Amino acid sequence: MKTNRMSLVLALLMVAGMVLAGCAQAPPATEAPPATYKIGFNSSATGTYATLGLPEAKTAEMIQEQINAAGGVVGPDGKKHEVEIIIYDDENEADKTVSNVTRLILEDEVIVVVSTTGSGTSIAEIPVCQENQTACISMASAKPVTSDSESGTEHKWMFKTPQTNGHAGAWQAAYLSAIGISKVCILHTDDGYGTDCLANFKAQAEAAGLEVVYEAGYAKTDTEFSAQMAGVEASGCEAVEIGSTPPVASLAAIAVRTAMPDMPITLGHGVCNQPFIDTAGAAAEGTVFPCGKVTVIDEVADDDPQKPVLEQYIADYTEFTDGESISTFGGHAWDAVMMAVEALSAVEDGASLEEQRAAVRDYLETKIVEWPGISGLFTFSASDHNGLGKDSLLFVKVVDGKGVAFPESEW
Amino acid sequence: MPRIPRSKLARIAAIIVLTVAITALVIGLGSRKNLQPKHYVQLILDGFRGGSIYALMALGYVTVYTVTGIINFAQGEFVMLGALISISVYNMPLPLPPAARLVVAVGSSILLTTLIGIIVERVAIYPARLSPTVTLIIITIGVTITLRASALLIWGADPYVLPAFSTLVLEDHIFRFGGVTLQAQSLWIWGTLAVVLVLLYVFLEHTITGKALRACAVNRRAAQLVGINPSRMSMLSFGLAAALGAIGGIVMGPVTRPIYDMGLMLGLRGFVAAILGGLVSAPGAVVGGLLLGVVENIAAGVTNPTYKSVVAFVIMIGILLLRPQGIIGRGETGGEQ
Amino acid sequence: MKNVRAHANTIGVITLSVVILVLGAIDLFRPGGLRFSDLTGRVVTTDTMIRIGILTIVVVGLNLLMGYAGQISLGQAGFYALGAYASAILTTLSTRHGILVGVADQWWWPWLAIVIGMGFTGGFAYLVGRPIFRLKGNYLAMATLGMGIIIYILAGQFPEITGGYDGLTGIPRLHIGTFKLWPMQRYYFLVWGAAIAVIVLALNIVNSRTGRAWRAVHSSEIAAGASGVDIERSKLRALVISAVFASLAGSLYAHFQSAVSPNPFSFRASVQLVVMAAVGGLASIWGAPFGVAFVFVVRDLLRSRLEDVLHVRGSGYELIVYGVILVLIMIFLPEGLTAGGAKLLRKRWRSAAAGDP
Amino acid sequence: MPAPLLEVIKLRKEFGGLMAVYDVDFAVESGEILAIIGPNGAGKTTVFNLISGMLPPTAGDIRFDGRLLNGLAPHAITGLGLARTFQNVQLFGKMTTLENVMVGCHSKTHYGLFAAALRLPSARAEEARVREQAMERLARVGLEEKADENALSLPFGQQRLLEVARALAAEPRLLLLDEPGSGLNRAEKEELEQLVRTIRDDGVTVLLVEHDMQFVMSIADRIIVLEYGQKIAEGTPVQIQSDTRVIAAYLGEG
Repeated sequence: MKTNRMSLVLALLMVAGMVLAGCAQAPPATEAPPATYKIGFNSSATGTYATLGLPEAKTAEMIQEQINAAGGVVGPDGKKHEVEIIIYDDENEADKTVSNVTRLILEDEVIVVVSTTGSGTSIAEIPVCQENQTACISMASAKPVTSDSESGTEHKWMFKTPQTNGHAGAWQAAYLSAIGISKVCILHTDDGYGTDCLANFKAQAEAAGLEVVYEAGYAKTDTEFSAQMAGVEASGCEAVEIGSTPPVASLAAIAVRTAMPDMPITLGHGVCNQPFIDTAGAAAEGTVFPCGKVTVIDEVADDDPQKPVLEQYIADYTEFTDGESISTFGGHAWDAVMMAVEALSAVEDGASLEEQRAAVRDYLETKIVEWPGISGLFTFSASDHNGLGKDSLLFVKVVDGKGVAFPESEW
Repeated sequence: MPRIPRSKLARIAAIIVLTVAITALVIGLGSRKNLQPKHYVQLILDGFRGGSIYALMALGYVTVYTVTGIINFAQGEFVMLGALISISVYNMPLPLPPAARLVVAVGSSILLTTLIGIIVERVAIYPARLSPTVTLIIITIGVTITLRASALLIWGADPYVLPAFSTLVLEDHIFRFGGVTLQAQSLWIWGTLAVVLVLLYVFLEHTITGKALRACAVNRRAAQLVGINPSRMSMLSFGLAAALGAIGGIVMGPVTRPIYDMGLMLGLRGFVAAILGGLVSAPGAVVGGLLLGVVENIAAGVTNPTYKSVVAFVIMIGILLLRPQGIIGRGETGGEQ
Repeated sequence: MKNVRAHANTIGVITLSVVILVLGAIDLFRPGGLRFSDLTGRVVTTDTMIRIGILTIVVVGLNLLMGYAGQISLGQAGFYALGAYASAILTTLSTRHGILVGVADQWWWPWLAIVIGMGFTGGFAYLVGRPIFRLKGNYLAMATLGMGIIIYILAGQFPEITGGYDGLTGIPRLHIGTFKLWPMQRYYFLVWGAAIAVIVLALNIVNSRTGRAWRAVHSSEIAAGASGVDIERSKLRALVISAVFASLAGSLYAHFQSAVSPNPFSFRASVQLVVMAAVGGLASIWGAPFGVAFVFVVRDLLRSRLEDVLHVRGSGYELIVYGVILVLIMIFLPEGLTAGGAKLLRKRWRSAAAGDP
Repeated sequence: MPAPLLEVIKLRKEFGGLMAVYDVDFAVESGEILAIIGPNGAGKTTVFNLISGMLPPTAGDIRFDGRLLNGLAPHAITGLGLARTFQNVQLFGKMTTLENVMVGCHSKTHYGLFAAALRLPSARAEEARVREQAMERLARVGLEEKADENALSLPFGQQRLLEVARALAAEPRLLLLDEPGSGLNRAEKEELEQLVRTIRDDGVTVLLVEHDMQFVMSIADRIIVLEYGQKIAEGTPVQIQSDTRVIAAYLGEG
């Protein structure tokens, strides 16, 4: 009983302590120079999607440095405004995603948000962006991130930069029907991205007249695939489509190659980076997948409008991270942040935060046309907040451990 | 002829009927997916491979539980540490041929992980040995979080790989017979399990410390009375569990891509295997591990592969409720110490 | 003697309510442009306070189950998930499946859904509890762990019902008539109102016949049985109450996040709930809000401070410190931070007092 | 002759081949103090555990006030008015002396969880009554000043008295005392004897197990002697003292 009373006193002390700690900080002095534009950035730099989220965060830091070096961005008032990119990490946890985005919008009062890596977590942030009327550019590819499944229309405030799994599915279906395959199996990860791959690959395959005879999922942390392999073999399919990101995508490819050495394997664009090939080793040989141009730069035609942007990004990123391998996910982040920075030019200095956010949203929806980015030529519109077509991806085949262009002519 | 009491007879009959029913169900489901016999063989073979890793971990759980009465949640992390340390040592620029480097890597990894296991026991487990079960479980969870976070900082979030032992290259030698594939590494895994069992048997049966450890397992207080120091035994049990975990991690290095957070699900599966074996007997742990690997794989093969971990946990709850002493053992129902 | 404790508890409830009201009012009316987060050095925002309130409800349930009745549960996030999914599924029935369209769009339907969720989760806990409570100690912990993980995995399947891995979105905000309990500043009062109500209920139960029966079962089941306590029913009652509280919290979470996916209900979540209960003090209802606050504040503080100090990718270091703190608390302050801390303080005051000439 | 309060018919308990209790019959008349004595290992405590429902009998019937107790859980048996104490004291550690006795009242209180959660007047009234009754039970065993102290901080003798108080709190008609005298000094034993007599005078029948002959002889109305799980004698203290088989059993010549 006595402990009870004592614990009350201690408890109240803790609350008071928390409160006083805050007041001790002096309120920020109002500064005279032109307002700083704030961009919110949130990715899964750690946790299960770290291999995707870390390069994204590093790209954001790189752009921050570049802008600081240039002294800021010229606003509509002709003056240079400093740009602050506030970076958070949500560890691929839906709770943290919502907390981070809420904090960015309400506490840090950013004008635009770039968030987040995973499909499931990006879907969780939709209500926060919509209700607080702030544009959120996601780096995840699942369809529900920008389109409302019931009404089929695009969420007003949601955009995304990666190519969709529909595009990836279209490429795989076109290739498989071209080489005379009729029965297909689909393997996928048991998460937001994997299930979206399954839905889109299946739709595109059936649209191209292929029959999906077997589907099977696995967990991101799985290392044993014999159950899936037994199903694939027994189903008699002639090719396997894999909808996963590394490292599990590589393990799945190895399992297929071990069980059925000459089974053709196609994958989604989620494997479009060196770690996939390194981890899969020999099993990657001969596999084909659509790929963002940034990881197969020397296969990109010189007259391609994206070429200069791609080469600049590769040079900057390699120098900034002293030689880390280029990843298509870093490219998605670059597109999102650079679009946001460009949209800042539409921000009136005196306007209220709400007006500034609306201006950025409208700029994104209307002014981003044939916009050369890393992931492709973006053309946003009221009915398409992804702005990319099938041609934003390049079909690639792994030859001697390297992704080589594999255009339709060579099929 | 000794008359078998009616209840025992009934139980044997029930078990027979149950197994026949299950096999019929499995064949039925399998045929819907037109699985050929060779697929079942493949499922069983791969089940044994996975099961051997579960068995090694189950041995770790049993060693710690019998001597200290603690369920060591961090057992899965010892597997991760074993795998990642061996890979780091192997990739060190030592002036040795690959084979020698692999041996050095394996040796140093087992030593280092055992050391970590002992440090964990000295720093976190022993000081709280008299605490209630809840506190001890939370402490082992705290250890798990710390080990996993340190691994994230040291090795980052990317997967690593250890070359296959027989080819010392990424691609392993694969045996194919009658549509069934068998990786050479699987043979290394089964071989290692056999060697570990023999060494463990020799250690437990024929060395003084081994006997002391077993005495502790049977009755801690009695062991104390005859002068066995429980503190040393507790330390030894954690060291041994860490070594067993490390060995499991090393041999599965080439087959799976070790990564900093592989410990959680593996640890849970190892525990289910230990429960299957009754959590008190070493042979029980090995049989439990192999059985879990096969049953889990076949169930996944005939139903939907994503239900693999559901199957493992359904088996665990089933065993806990119906036969807490496991299929083989005669342990108690895990009451408060 | 007894009414002194009841007296202390009523003061506690009043002071906590006043503190919550004041903090909420500051955030709602923003006197002089002051934002709630400025009060706490930008570490604790309204969003964090609401999450602390929601998890406090779950942890109070855990206190009853683990601290008083002495039954371990490593699957509490499973009940938390059932509540969240019950609310998510029932409130999106009309939009996703066109069922009960007339009814499902009424303002009172989500509230009914919350009650249905609590009923369902309570019933589920009863059915699960009957067989599971034949187990004790480590085995009980493992069985509850298995249950929690099975719920998590199944939540990821059946896209038609649970929305699969992307989960369900479009969960409406709560209304009372036409008064919308949103934005966050308003929802804050609903959540903390529920949290304080749950604390009051828990305190009453603990000081009642049922609470005594739990503590009796916890210290000696044989003696409790001999004293006329139905041990099985007593444990089941603790599990059902903790499940109902967790379900309420799950529903409040669903309407706060407006989207629900399996991700936040994994085994990691169950572990964190147990840690919050243990840090606050397993057998101290007052420990619940502080155990939860401690874990949230420490993780956020560590992440931001570590990033500034070591400007390194935060979460690795932060998790290590978090893990070590957890182990230290369990070794040196087993009854948790508030109760343990209070005991330490009292000892120091007593020794200081004794020390005077 | 009114029907006996407790009837034990052909009671048998087998532990894996060992016959701990073998065909024991006896009855307890209402209002008497019956003692069961016998050397260690004679099955005294096993009989207690069978009657109080701790152990399921292998064979035989136990009837209390005409009702069959076989298969009932301990708490149900206590609810019928048959309370017990333990050979090695089983108190509730983290609770005060008063709270220990209040738990004893559990079977006699009925306010539900709903009433408790909302502290409805009915709950508060019944709670007050329980507190009062418990204090009164404590006073009966002379421990009312120790009401607030932690149960385990009491000296051993008082812990035994506390357990009796807790058993009485269930308002039993039959009180089972399992070796109440063990560990008590001379003065404490006399005090206990007084207490048992007052309990009996309040209309509570007492069945006690004891191996201290001297204590049993002075307190018991009737005595039953067990050896190796079998009843070897029954009668008044005087008869038992002169029974050759009993003497042989105790002095070990048998």
